[in-house]
Amino acid sequence: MTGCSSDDPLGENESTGEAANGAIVIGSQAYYSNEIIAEIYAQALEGAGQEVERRFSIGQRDAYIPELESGAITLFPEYTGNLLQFFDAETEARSPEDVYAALGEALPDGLTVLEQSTASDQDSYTVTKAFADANSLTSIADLANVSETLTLGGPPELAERPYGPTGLEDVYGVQVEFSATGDTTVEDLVAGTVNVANVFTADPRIQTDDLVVLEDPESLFLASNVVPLVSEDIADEVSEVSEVINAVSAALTPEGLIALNVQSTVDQMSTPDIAKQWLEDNGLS
Amino acid sequence: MNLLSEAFAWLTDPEQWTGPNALQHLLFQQLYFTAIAVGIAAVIAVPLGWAIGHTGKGREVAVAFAGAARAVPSFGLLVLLVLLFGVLHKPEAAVVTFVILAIPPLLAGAYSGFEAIDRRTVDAARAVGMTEAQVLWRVEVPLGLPLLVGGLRSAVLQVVATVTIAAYVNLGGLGLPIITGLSLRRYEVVLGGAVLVAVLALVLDALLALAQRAAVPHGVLAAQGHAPRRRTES
Amino acid sequence: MIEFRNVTKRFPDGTVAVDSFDLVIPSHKTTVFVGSSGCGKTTLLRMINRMVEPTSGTVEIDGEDVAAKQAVHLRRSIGYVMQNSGLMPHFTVAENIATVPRLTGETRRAAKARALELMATVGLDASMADRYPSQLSGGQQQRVGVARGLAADPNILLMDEPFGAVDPIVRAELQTELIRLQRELDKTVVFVTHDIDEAFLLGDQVAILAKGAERLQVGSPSEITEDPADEFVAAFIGAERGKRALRVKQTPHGPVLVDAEGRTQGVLVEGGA
Amino acid sequence: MIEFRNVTKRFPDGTVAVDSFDLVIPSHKTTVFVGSSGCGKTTLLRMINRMVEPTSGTVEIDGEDVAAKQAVHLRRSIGYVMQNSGLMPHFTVAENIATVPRLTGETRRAAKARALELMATVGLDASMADRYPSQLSGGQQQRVGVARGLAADPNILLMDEPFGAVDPIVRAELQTELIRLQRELDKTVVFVTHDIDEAFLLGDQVAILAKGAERLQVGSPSEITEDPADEFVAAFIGAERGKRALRVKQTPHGPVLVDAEGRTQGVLVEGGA
Amino acid sequence: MDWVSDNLDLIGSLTLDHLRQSVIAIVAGFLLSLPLGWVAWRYRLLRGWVITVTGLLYTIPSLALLMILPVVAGYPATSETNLVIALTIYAVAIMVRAVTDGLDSVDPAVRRAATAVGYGDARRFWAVDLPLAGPVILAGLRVTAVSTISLATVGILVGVTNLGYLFTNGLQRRIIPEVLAGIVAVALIALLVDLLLMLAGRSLMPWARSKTPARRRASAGAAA
Ligand SMILES: Nc1ncnc2c1ncn2[C@@H]1O[C@H](COP(=O)(O)OP(=O)(O)OP(=O)(O)O)[C@@H](O)[C@H]1O
Ligand SMILES: Nc1ncnc2c1ncn2[C@@H]1O[C@H](COP(=O)(O)OP(=O)(O)OP(=O)(O)O)[C@@H](O)[C@H]1O
Ligand SMILES: [Mg+2]
Ligand SMILES: [Mg+2]
Repeated sequence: MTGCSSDDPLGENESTGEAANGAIVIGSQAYYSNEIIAEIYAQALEGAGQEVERRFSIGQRDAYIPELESGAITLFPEYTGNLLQFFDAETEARSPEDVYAALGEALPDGLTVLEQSTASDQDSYTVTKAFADANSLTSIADLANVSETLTLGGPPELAERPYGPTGLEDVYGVQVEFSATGDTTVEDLVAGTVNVANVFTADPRIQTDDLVVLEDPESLFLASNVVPLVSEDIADEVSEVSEVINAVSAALTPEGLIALNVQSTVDQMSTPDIAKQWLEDNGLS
Repeated sequence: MNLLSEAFAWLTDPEQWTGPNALQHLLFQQLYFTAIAVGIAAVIAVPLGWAIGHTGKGREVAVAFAGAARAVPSFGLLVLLVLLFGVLHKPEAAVVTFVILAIPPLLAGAYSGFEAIDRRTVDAARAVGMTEAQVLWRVEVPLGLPLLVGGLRSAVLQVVATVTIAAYVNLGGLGLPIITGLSLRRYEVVLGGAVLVAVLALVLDALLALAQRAAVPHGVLAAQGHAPRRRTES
Repeated sequence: MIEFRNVTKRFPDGTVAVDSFDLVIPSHKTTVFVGSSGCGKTTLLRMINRMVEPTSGTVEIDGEDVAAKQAVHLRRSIGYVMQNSGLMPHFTVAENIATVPRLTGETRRAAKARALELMATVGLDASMADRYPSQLSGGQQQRVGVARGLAADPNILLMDEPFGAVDPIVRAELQTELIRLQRELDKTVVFVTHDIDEAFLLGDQVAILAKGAERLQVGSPSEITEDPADEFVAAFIGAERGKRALRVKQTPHGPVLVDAEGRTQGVLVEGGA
Repeated sequence: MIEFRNVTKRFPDGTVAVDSFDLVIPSHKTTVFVGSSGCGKTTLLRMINRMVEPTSGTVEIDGEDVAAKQAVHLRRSIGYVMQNSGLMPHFTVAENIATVPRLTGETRRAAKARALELMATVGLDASMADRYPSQLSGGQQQRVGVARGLAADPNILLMDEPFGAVDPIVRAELQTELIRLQRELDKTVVFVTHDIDEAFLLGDQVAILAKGAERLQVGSPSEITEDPADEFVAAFIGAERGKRALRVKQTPHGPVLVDAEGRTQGVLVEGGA
Repeated sequence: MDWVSDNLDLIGSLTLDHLRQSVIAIVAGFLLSLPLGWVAWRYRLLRGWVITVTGLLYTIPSLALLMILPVVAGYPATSETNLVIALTIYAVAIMVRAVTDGLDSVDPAVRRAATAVGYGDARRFWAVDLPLAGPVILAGLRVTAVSTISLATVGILVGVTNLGYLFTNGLQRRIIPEVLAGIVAVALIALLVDLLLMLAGRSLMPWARSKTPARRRASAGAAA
């Protein structure tokens, strides 16, 4: 990728062929919370005078990673742990720092990450407060003592993930049946069709619906902090972009991320409004 | 076509045919939802379609309704109904979605089957002294059957392909390997699931095609086969 | 005897198909309604078996108002033969003929026997009993239609252009056959056609109708030919085309009859009355 | 002059529709092919404009083999009128009539003018020019069909049962109209029908055909009536039905002609030759 | 319905995206189906094949098609092109049959009459066969249009944004009016396009207005 730098003899950036007229192309997953972060990036950059193009709601990682690699998308809010597992399924890294470091290694040429935020949105095993109280649960390991049959709810692919049912058994000796509850996992947990659920830690319903996130002493899950995935050109060449985005990452706290999600689901605010207000509140606009 | 052979390998792996999500189990779920939904839709649409065909009334309403039902995106409707009914009633939500999908072709098959009958035949049936019920059961129903089965055929085809989305709301079926495969980037699994759905659809379609042929009354079949003394002109 | 008393039929769309129609149709005779398309012939016929209900006026059979009878029973007791035979395509020939006996509760076996008997009556080979209508020629289909009309041994037989769709040679055959049948069975036949030749050939009484079932002339064929009521009837029965106003021309083969154009229309035979 | 020379047509499925047929069709006259259904009339007609190619033999127009001409051009130069009019349902009346002029490159305006002129010729009101065929009665549609056949001012007009589907009264009107037209336009008309009355009414030369287009008798109507070639022809032209073997009966209104059954068939007028 | 009034801009721009994607697919499907349908109609031997193969396409679950096509053909799954191509395939699956049935519905007597007055083959196809097949083809096109517009929503599952976004997003955020707005918007534009097609058909085929539309086997069967 060195050939793509600005010391091109003709002074033209022709080899990348993407991001026409120098706009920064920001992508997001088809996940409202991710989209809010992407929108915050976008508005922050626009505030700094950058030209921005939005390519939101792209479903799968393997759909958008190639586009980042090709340069068709140049900036994408990501999560360290999940992203690392995408490139290195066998990784042993668990703590936020280790994961961030490992991620730097694992990323393919041409992609890099900016500073990670303290806000995280990672997988967890969660139970209802009532169930936790009844079975005195605080950690995943405690599940081994529960006498009734455990049914784990989560997205269909959890069945095959290293931290899925197999991981539970191997690491904690907990046996579960699996139910692919998908997008309604939290409802299923509340309704009782499952009693353990794979929930993202930034999900506001952990608070509103009285859920308990079980501790993970054996680090079954990777830490997964919000991190901007960028194409190297952007990071290198337009340092202003890095500055702006790093400022956002610094201001985004775990509680802040949940608050953003609450604004979206409970207050039903539109994504641009949420982003705008957050930037104002954090003095970034 | 590397992918295809991988998909084939996945399909033929005995592991896929054991356990709680064994393919035969998913296949059965797919069929089960199809049968229930088409069955309920038929109970609603066929008598309605027959009533429309027999009386000649209400056709406009039926056409408008069928058009609107066809315009409703199944995926969106399923999501909406799951939100409305709650997670404990996902199967009901799914069944309602598929019933709405199956009604338009069944309705159209039922009434157009009657409409396609030569008016003079029905008129003659009345003129020889058949009661309305006799006209319905002895003349209209048997003669309208081929088009009704045609409608059933396209209802089944559409529903069986669409039941795939049931996996989104944890109802299993052959959509499960498809969406799991998508998340895991295992395209041979996606393709394997898709192939199973397509094969299932084709088998059902072939069976119903036979049924459709069997539904054509003998005398009408004779007319199609021989075309005796038919003018070449018209 | 069938009697129309001041019968009017106005369809829901406002068409007055029949306007104050009166007629007595004698029993055991053939009465033919003839007139051009849309003049109301079919409507008249269908009021006899209540396929159409009059808007006003009454239709009586042997002095009884048909409106007082149950429509389904009335229809089973009256034979009805229509153009294109109106056969059930999914019934065999025998099943078609036996429709009414089956409806009135005869056993399958008895009905079949009756069907075979009727097939003989109308000149159909018994081997055709198990064929479907689509496997028969147009003329054969019409014969089946006639047999079906006769199956309940009705006193009245309604025939609505029964031979309209078959080719002229077969039509002639069917007409001859009908004359023979009628001589044998002695029914009250009401026959609709728009072919004046057919009307004159078959009818004991012919009613020439105009739009709205207006009676232009009612009488025997001879009465009408000999004394047409007006210009229109004269035109209608063909006088104007010169076809019926003939003169004798001598030829080497003997005297022939030619029309106004000099075209030969027939041969003069001896035996003038 | 159109000449069939030893023409045979065997269809791919083996049907021999026409078997060694010879005939000379004189110019400026009407020749009628008559015969029962399936005897090969249409096939004969369609060999003239190459809609059907003979298996062997030749069809010549004024001495030239039609096979030597380009089919599309040949067809544009020969008028063709068929049963059910064969109109294009998606063209207006004027567009239908103007089809051939438009195909041969006339301007839209000129073709429309020609269409209106022809509508007058066949007795259609100009106000109908912009209607679609489905908005016309059967008789009107046939008139449009005839107008279309005449649009290219062809020398030859082929008519295949053009009046078969309209009711008898309208048919009589159209026949009269055709006789008038032919007197005016003086085309070579080849006309197909299975109605012997129509054949005798319209034909200068009538060819009575049997299966395989076998010539039973060819001659003028008078020649045929006066001297039928054989029993079958006699039967076919109606003698057997007694309709054409008439005798005189005296009535108070004057002498009438009655058939064997004693039914009145016509009136005897004076002026025997 | 606060959500709807607060998000009219979003709904509007998604509707435009949705219309663009589906209209391109409908038009492309229509244009491809004409020659395919003609071939199937003209050559009896090919007919069974064309109908079976297009029918087979119809049975492939849309989601699978959306993911597998890009892998096989080598273009990004998230691109609009991917969705448009998949929708075009489904449109062809329905339309080919409609074109074949339409051409079948042309009265052979009219076709013969056209030949008899001197139409050459190609000219006859454009001037007679195709326009007369129009009503049946239009019926198929209307069904195709409605189902394409409703099917396009699955695009969101591979990252092609359109009104389907309101379903996934509404589900994640548990905003029922958002999902409902998506369904209503899809249904409305489907019915609107249907109406436009009907009106276009009326003005292009005025002759078909005076009689009741030819309802043939197909419109009840596969196309329904
Ligand atoms: N059900 C109906 N509703 C409205 N008008 C009708 C109905 N049936 C018949 N008509 C109209 O009533 C008139 C007489 O119709 P009818 O069928 O009795 O004529 P017809 O003499 O039998 O004609 P054809 O010789 O064509 O059979 C026609 O103008 C016809 O259009
Ligand atoms: N394309 C064809 N292929 C096979 N046989 C045909 C074809 N066209 C006509 N025939 C057969 O050729 C014979 C003569 O047909 P043709 O249409 O010339 O008869 P026709 O005298 O015009 O009869 P009609 O009075 O019924 O119109 C019939 O037996 C018919 O079935
Ligand atoms: Mg009638
Ligand atoms: Mg013919």
